[in-house]
Amino acid sequence: MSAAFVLAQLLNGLQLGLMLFLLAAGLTLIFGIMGLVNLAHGSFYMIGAFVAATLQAWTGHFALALAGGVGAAIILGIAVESALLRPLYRRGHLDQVLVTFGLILFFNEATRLLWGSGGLSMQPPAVLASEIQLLPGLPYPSYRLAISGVGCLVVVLLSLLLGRTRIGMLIRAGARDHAMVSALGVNIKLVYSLVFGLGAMLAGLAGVMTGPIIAVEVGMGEAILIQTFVVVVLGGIGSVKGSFVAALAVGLADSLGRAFLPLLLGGFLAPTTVSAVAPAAASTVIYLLMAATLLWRPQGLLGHRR
Amino acid sequence: MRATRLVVAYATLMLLAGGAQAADHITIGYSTTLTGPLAVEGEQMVNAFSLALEHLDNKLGGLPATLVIADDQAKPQVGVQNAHRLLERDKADLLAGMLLSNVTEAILNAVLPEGAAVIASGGVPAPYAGKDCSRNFISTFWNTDTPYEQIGLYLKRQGIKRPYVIGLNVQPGRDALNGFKLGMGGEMAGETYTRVDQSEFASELTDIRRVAPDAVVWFNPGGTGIAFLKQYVQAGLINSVPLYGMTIQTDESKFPALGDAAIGVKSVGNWSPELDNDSNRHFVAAYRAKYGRLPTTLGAMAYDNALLIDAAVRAVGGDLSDKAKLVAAARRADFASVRGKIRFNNNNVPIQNFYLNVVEKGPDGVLRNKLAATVASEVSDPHAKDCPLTW
Amino acid sequence: MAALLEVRGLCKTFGALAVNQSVDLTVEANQIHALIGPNGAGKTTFLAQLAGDIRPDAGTILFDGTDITGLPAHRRAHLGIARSYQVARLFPDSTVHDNVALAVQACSRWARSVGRAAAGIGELNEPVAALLERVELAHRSRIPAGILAHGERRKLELAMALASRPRLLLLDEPLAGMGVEESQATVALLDRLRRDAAILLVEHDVQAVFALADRMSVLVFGKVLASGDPPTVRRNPEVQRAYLATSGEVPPC
Amino acid sequence: MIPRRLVVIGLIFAVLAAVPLYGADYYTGLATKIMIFGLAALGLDALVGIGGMISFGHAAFFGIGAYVAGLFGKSGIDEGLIVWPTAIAVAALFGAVIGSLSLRTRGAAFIMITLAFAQMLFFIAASLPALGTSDGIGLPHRNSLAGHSLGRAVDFHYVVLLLLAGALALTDFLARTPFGRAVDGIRQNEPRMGALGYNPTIYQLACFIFGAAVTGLAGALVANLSLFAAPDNLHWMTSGTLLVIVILGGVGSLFGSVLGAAVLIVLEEVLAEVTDHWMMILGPVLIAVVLFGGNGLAGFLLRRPHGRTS
Repeated sequence: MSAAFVLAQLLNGLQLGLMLFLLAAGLTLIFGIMGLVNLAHGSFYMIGAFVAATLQAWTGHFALALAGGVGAAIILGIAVESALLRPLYRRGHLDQVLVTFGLILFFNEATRLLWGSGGLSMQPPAVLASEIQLLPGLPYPSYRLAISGVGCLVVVLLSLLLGRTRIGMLIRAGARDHAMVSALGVNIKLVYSLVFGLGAMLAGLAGVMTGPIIAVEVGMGEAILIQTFVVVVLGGIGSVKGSFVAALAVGLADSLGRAFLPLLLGGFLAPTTVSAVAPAAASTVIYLLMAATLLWRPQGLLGHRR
Repeated sequence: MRATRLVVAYATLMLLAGGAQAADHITIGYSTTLTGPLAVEGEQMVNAFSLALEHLDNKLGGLPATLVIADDQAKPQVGVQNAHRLLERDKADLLAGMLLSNVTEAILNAVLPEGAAVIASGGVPAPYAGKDCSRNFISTFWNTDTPYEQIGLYLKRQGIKRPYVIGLNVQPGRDALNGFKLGMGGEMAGETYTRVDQSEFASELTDIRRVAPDAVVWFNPGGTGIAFLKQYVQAGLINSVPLYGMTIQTDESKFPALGDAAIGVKSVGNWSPELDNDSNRHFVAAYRAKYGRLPTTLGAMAYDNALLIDAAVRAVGGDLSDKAKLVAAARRADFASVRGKIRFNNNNVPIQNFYLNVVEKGPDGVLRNKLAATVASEVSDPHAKDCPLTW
Repeated sequence: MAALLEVRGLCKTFGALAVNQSVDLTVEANQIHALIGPNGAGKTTFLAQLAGDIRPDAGTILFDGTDITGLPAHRRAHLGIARSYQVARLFPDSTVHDNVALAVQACSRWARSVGRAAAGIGELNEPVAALLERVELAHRSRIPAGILAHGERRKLELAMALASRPRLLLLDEPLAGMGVEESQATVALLDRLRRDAAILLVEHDVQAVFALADRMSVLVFGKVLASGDPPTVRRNPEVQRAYLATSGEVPPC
Repeated sequence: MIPRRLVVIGLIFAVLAAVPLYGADYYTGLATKIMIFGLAALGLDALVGIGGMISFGHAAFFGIGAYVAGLFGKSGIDEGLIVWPTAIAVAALFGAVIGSLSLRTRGAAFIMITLAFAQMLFFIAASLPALGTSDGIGLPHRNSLAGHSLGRAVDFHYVVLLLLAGALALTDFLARTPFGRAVDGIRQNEPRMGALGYNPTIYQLACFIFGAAVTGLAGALVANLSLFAAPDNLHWMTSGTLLVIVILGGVGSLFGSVLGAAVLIVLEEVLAEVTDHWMMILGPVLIAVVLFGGNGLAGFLLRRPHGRTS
């Protein structure tokens, strides 16, 4: 097994982790600040991808598609927040779960009605369509590197926003202690809309960025949503930093699990047993990681006891 | 007590009336998937089946036909519930359609013991192609391992030595790859199964690069298959390691989502829009005129499904009471399949030809599958020998 | 005689805010010890640490000679510490009777019973009736606690705190929101309770405090300013300056 | 006078008992399905409505029960008196493990963790060839009961009816015992219960295990209904469906689960025949019920502020 192989697998894990972070960052803030369980977060991811794919098909420009997809996610996010979710902040989690579950059904079906059930195609921008030679013996798709780059950029911008601006500090304080925001006497409705819009924007961005490498299809949001939940719980609810660490951990665990578990099991099991057991084992890695972390720190890696 | 006597009287009446009696009407209970990611395939099936009915003046074997469609949501339990509703409430004379083999298996488990007839066009569950084959069940399609066995035989002839197999971790996926190994023989360079909701294949593709096989054989007919194919192309592997799968993974219904990533992909199937026979030309032209695009393999199978029922009902003279007789008539039926003349094996699965298709972009800029070669002729599926039925 | 409750060097900070700074406090058995101080002095946080709802950053809590600093709330309850809350939420969906029944069964052998319906267990229901009688809520026993008036909730809190026959009662403003008559009756009740249990009383009603307390401590900005019998504390110039003089006779609640 | 709650419950069971007398097997099967999902949701209502624990992974236990029945069926054991108690026990065992881990958290984290555990089981079931991967495990035929065949839809219907009635009576009784009241108290005010001397986690865990066991039985029955244990039984959409049933029926009302199941299943049947896009109608209906529905059907029928107020 070459170093290039291991390195490539690490890059794969990092890239998956950064995508998960884009979804988890918004989700953890929404959980933390508003106490809102938002199952429909994946819908913004889906809508972003669908709008972007449509725009790309019309105009042929990736940048336009990116702007449109992210914009659509923001608009939809703010609309949903102000129209439907606002009355839910004071209600229990149960109501929130049910309403956002209903939203998933609605958005999925509405998307199918608008775009059909066949899914859409999205291409990477022409300059990023090929692979590049990272190291001798390590070719890597350049678009995947671009995804990682965008992920890193968001990490930096988000940490600046949360760490250096007044509104960012308010958001952080509020995510850590729900009572803090109202105590500080800011316009709470505005903060909520802002945070929700930010979350929807990041989810939409993730949808647009992954669009060219996956199938843009109805239901794409749910598959990734549950991994995102694992990230949020693992990192600690309300902690963006925690989400970042957890996203990378989950991304690496998932990628490396799929890459190395079969090889590892192959060391002492028959090939037929490996092909039977390895897929099941690899798909439980991230959940075992979560269970182990919770035994040790119920509040998550960087979460606060609440 | 009175009720019992009434029933007895009714039964006697029926016995007296008995024997062959032509029905004046036929109801088809059509079960397929119309929600979720597979809806796109289900819609093709319904389109093609309806088109066939149109061509037959809404009659099957001369009987005015009613089509009752049910969506199984790709769930076995919903499929079973639908089957009961179609048979008991809607009084369907037979069930048709069927898409996913695991849903079909659940439905067959539930309705065959009750004596219902199923004349389907979907994937045949391996047990029902083999030891559990039934006199009441027939399909116009295949069981998934058959095309993959043919891919294996084909690649062996092409001199491939170290193939890498990657399949969706579902039963048809395991059947398919086992079928391939059966045809290919020998060792695989690698074997991987992927999660049903997995849309990120970087790990697996990196592994393929490490192993450097001389061909990759894939099974992933759902939405995640589209992701796999796109990532395979983006990783540059498509130029260095040829990729083979079955045609329904890369046909018309997938082109909108695949885009140009599909160009050059090779696949093996039992049908092509380019097959040169009267029935196929008529079907393809009419489908294109009505729906604005080429039909898919599953659409073609559904069209055959309707033609097969038509021929069978005609053969039994409209007597729908004996279901086994109806299915027996179907397997012998002389019908104008879009695949040319086909016949059925003892397990009621077609003996058919297999073709190599390659996706290319036509001069009009539209993607299509080009019929490149005939891979094998008159192929029996590997399960037929396990089926105890003789005819 | 050893002290029933002995607190040494208790510290608790929230972020940059030191809520309790090395608090020492001793409560003798069968005494009423009043804890007074202006709003935000850290009294409720202090009680919460004694009851086990909040974990202190440093310091030890000894109850009857046992170190209970790390014990969870329910274990302390079983040792004989009962608590009433400043903001009484109770169990709003349950009836007044069932609220007290929950408190009665908590430390009884019935706590985890699944053998009989609770309504039919005399051993649980008789003490409930007696407790409700004692706090003068018997007539309200069949209505949901969520619709009680404020003063009535305080009484219910008290009844529930008494249900486990505790040796130490931690009462957080038991008189808040009560009318004059109710207030007097409750003071009389607390006075009688002294025979059964020690009481650590957080209360803003200074008249009541001076009427009841055997000893008192003054907590200001998280520190104990003075401790002793009421006349001594009253004369303490620091206390007068920091608390009594600045905020008037009766601080608002 | 008989309490209105008992009258309503009596009417529900009378209707369910009457279905096979008037309907074809298809309707009987539909009514059986309603009862089985009602039973599964009853287990969840014990958690949500009485224990205040919102599990979004309750399908785990539904699936476990189904797979137990499937594995027994595969190995040729079809005596319900063996299969069903085993399904209950295995579901309870998994409930103990998942519950004790999940109960280290509360609120939103609890919701997500239960969801994640259920997904983990889903992937194990969907990937292991020994469990049939996507095909699941077929049952050759229905379980028998003390040697009597339940092959006829009607017989199975009445057995399910009895089991449902028994489970409902048991849950209702347990809710009224001191233990049940303590669990209810923890739902209302957990810190207060701690101060009174209750260890909340123990009570909640016991409630979690009970709910898992009830739903596990429902799982074994659903496998009998469709002669199939499928990964779908474990899927998070099934968890969502169970929660929807609980809400529709009225949280904490227990018997409301049957009503919720009836409404959802009938609605699904009717809407699916009207349009393929029925989820587009169901979604907003759900949202409307939550936002404006009060406490579900039970709340509507009993017209009281809260289902469990005695």
